Amino acid sequence: MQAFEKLMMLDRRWIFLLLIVVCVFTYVFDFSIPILTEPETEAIYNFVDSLPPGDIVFIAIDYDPNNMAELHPMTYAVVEHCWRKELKIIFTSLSQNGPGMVDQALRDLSDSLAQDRTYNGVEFKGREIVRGVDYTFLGYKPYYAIVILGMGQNFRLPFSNDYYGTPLDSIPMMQGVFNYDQCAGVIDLSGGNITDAWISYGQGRFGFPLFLGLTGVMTAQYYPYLGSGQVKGIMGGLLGAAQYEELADNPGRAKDGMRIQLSAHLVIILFIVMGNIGFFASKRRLSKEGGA
Amino acid sequence: MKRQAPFALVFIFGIFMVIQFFVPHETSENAYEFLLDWIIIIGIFALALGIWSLFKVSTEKIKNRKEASEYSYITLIGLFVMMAFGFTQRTGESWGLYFIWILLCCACIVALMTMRASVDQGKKRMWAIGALVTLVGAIVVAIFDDAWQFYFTDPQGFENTMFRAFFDYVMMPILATMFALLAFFIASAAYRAFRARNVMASLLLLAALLVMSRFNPYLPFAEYVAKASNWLMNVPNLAAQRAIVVGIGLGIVGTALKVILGIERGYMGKG
Amino acid sequence: MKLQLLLLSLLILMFCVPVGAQEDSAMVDSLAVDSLAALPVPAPVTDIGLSDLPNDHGHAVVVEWTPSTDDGSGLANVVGYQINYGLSKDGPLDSVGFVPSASGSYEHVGSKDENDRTYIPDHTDLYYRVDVKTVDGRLLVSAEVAGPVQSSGQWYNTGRTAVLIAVALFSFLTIFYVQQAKAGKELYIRPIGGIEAVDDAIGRATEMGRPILYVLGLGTAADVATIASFTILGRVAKRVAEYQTPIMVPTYDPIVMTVAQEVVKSSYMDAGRPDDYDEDSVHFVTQSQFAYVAAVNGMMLRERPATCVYMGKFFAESLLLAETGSVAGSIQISGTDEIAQIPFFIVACDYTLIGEELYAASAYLGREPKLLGSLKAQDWGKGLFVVLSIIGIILANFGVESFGALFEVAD
Amino acid sequence: MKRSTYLVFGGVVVLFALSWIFKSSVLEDGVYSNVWEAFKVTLAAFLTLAIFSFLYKDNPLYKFAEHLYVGISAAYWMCLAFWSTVVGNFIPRTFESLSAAFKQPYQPSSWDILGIPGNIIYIIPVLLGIMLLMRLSSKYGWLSRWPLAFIVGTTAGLNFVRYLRSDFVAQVSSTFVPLLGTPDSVSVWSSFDLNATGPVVALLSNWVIFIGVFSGLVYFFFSKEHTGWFGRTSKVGIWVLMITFGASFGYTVMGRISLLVGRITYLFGDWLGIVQS
Repeated sequence: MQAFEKLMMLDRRWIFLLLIVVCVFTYVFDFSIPILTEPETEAIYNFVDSLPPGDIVFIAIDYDPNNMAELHPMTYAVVEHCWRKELKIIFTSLSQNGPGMVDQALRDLSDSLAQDRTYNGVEFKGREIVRGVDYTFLGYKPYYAIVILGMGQNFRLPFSNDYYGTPLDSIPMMQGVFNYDQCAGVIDLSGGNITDAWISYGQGRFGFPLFLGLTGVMTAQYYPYLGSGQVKGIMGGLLGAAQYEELADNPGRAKDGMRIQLSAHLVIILFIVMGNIGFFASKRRLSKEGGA
Repeated sequence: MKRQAPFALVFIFGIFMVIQFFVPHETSENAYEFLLDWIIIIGIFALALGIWSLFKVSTEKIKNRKEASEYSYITLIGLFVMMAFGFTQRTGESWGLYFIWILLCCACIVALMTMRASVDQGKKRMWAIGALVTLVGAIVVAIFDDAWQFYFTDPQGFENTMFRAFFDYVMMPILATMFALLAFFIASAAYRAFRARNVMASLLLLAALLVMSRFNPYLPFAEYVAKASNWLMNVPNLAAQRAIVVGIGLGIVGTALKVILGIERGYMGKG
Repeated sequence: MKLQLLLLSLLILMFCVPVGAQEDSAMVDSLAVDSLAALPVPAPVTDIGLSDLPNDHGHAVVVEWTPSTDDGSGLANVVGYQINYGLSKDGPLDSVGFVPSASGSYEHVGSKDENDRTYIPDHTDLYYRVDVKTVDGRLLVSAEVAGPVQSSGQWYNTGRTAVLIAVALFSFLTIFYVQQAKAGKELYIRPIGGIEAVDDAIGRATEMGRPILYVLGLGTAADVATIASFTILGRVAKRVAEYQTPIMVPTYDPIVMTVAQEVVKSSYMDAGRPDDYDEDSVHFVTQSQFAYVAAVNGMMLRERPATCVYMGKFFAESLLLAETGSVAGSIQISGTDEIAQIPFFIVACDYTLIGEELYAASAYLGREPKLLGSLKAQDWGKGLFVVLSIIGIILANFGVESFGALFEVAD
Repeated sequence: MKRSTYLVFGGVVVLFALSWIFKSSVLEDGVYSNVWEAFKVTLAAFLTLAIFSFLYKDNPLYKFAEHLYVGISAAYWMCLAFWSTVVGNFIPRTFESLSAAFKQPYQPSSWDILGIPGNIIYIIPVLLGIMLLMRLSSKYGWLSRWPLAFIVGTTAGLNFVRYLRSDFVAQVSSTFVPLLGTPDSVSVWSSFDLNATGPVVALLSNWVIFIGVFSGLVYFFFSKEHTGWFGRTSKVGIWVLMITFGASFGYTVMGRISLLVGRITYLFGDWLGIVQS
């Protein structure tokens, strides 16, 4: 019986120790955990997966470095998937510090795409990603609502040149591409209000299929748009990113993060359960003693 | 007069701010902006008082040789060095005698503090001389070294790379680590408090467990756990928040009104 | 057949090759521009109406117009409208704003500062013109210049009447119940767990011969939560002075420090022990959130207070403080109006005042009837809230939305 | 200080030196900068470990980091306040000569009182500030209450109306949700879905919100005894509060673990270089 009371009165330093050991262990040693996918994320994956090569996907990278931890893995997973499927991508960044995010992702992803990889049993040859052929980065412009509306008419209205100063008309993949009508859909990865503008000004007026990648705290409040059909799919936080990585069979930072999160959560739950076992056991003993 | 005048001031300015809310005219807006500016300016004087208080408490600790008083030297040195970085600037490529100046100043502070703390008269005199010598040294260096200057002319302020480095490599890591301690404390708090002692504690425990398991793939019905915790965060959470917000709002309003009307005087120690 | 195939593939080649080649792409885009330039001219806007922006400080004008007939229908080539203004009808007009298509109004809000670029003079004639911008980026200058109009500031914001009524009602209720309380009417106040505990906790500290730590949180003197906390500090300090138990009040904000010093000093005087007051018991630490926490945590483990009281505004540090306090073996009483932090205090502290209870506590601790009077007014406020909500819900079920509009407040 | 303290510090200094030397040799590029870079990275890592050591118990290393942090941060905020508020805001509006000395554009006021420029009004807060400093004198200490009264009065007035608006008037209309049925509730049972999107769940959620708000407010009633139906409602209220407190606690855990991962990444990636981040 003494053991149960010990379970209840454990020195908190044991918890600290176990937590740090588990976190460091799961951080340093790579192993995979199953990620349960949800239909909201599957919708985005299936959308990208079902497109024929050569189709254009519009990806808006509307987040700042402070939301990087959650949203950057989504960018990596989605863009890699698109390019492996030989889709073309138009990027914009309507958040002020967003272009830096796009730059970094493009550099890393070009390296990754150069290698041969196998995803979901399908072998993909490495290839070179060419600016202007595989993607166009339009860059940043202030007043996102007006930019979103303007792009609905013609991308050339807000962005006559791309981020690197090339006129859109001289970019090969932009030939005959005027507005959202020529894109298969829009994926907005955002950590703020820009999402609302994409829903009301973008999807609301131009009717393109809209998919969202959001930070964990934002996710809950956008679920109603799924029900109303305005949004076709949502990735929520690190969890959503991990789900996409799972679906695309491309484990990356999000799955790493989730591995640590899961084991840390399990440690905490384990201690809660232990505390309660100790609590009930000692209560029973006390009531027995009281009865006797 | 001494007692009543402040409460009259509270009343006048309180009522003024209430009326101002309903008057959109330029004059009222200007007055509003002025008052908010004033608070900030008074805050500067208060900050001086604050730094004085920190300084005084630290020196008192050293003087009274309280437990861990030696560490107060570190506070004072950190305080001074960072302040020095905030008010000086390198003029050329090299730092010149800048760091020697910093060291001399630190030595001066240490000498002054130790002088205050020492009981023995002879030792006191010795430390006083030490402080004087280092002070003179620091002044000489400050006058004759051209590699850096006190800059009361540069509006940009934080041009000093040392200021930046201290911020990035001392303040930020400590801040981030203090914040990261929360990961441990949230675990120990959960262990300690989440016991099903009664209905309320059980509800707290169950809700927390449910939400914490929302992405656990090993759980049966994992899909429904995720959905249920989403719903929990969306619906009952909204209801509770609204009830609390309305309560807090009324509490703030009630307290503010009592303060304006002079019913509540506890904040001036008159309860 | 073979010849035909060959011809066809030749034809396809002819079309494909230029697209890939660099120099020929220019041809393609000139084609695109030509086709855009060929778009016909959309109709201009009509019926430009100008008025002073109501309920503001002046320096602002509302421009309204009927959108072009080619906006969304007809030629459907309007992308937006550019609004221009000037001080004379014939003089040059400056562009002040752009709105996307399908909108029919624009609020031209300028600065009230003369030196500002966007300054709009009050009580001066202003003229406006609305130009149409087309899909291909052309700006079609409209012939119609509307005006004059004058902007001016108002002395009452009609959009805030709902708040004015609430202010009047609440002030009346508070004064009414305070008067009743003064007249000696008994007011029932339900017990609040955390507050009852304060006295016991002070007694415990005295028995153990250990100090009491009072943390005012990260609020400034501008936060009402901090003001409420000052009141509680006053009561605690008075009790502490009577028991001659040491109190420690590390502060985060220098103004809060000065007020807290005043509060504690007065409490010691009221308790008849002005000589026991130590100015340094209330001291400033630093204005950096986590440095403050680091220092307070260190203080807890070194001084081992018997009781820790956390009242006021708290942020991420709430759990850091409360867990360290529990390591130090202190009884902990907390109260905050920061909703996100209440769960952590609930979990880690012995007693927690939830939201409004913090404000009630300051009245409750004193047991002064006139302070309790305002609690009654607060309860009426909550009752009113419930009644209005039920009316609104019933009306919402019948599809009546206008009731909700009564509670909308202008910015 | 105890002998063990000196030993601890000595050991840490040796370790620090070793780490510094090692790190400088690993880093490339110019000679001067990599020694300095290595110093900064090592310092940050040791301060990180010093703070973590608090988890075991209060110790000399933690005390060192804590006191250093307090001093530096106090000075940091002071410098920030001086340069941004005094130099950036106050001086340009008041003294032409001083703003020239600080190379700030002088901003004269656009209006005047009887020929005196409006900027003169900034004398008042300075006077109030000086009155605040009077608290250091025992004789005129009472004067320091005036500026405090000014601040408390102004902010109380400010908060009174603003909270009445945002936390009361504006909240009323947000509870106006239909409880009997949404207009499109024809296919009520066909799309039962827990995501709070199906009509049934939407309606159920509306009920939960209504009951939650109502019973929560009842819990906060102070002037009525919580007995009978009132007591039962208030009990429901506190239950709803507890459920949501538990849920938000559980929800926050993830973010806090991320912070820890951030520090682990720093220690193992940036400092030790064991794991590539």
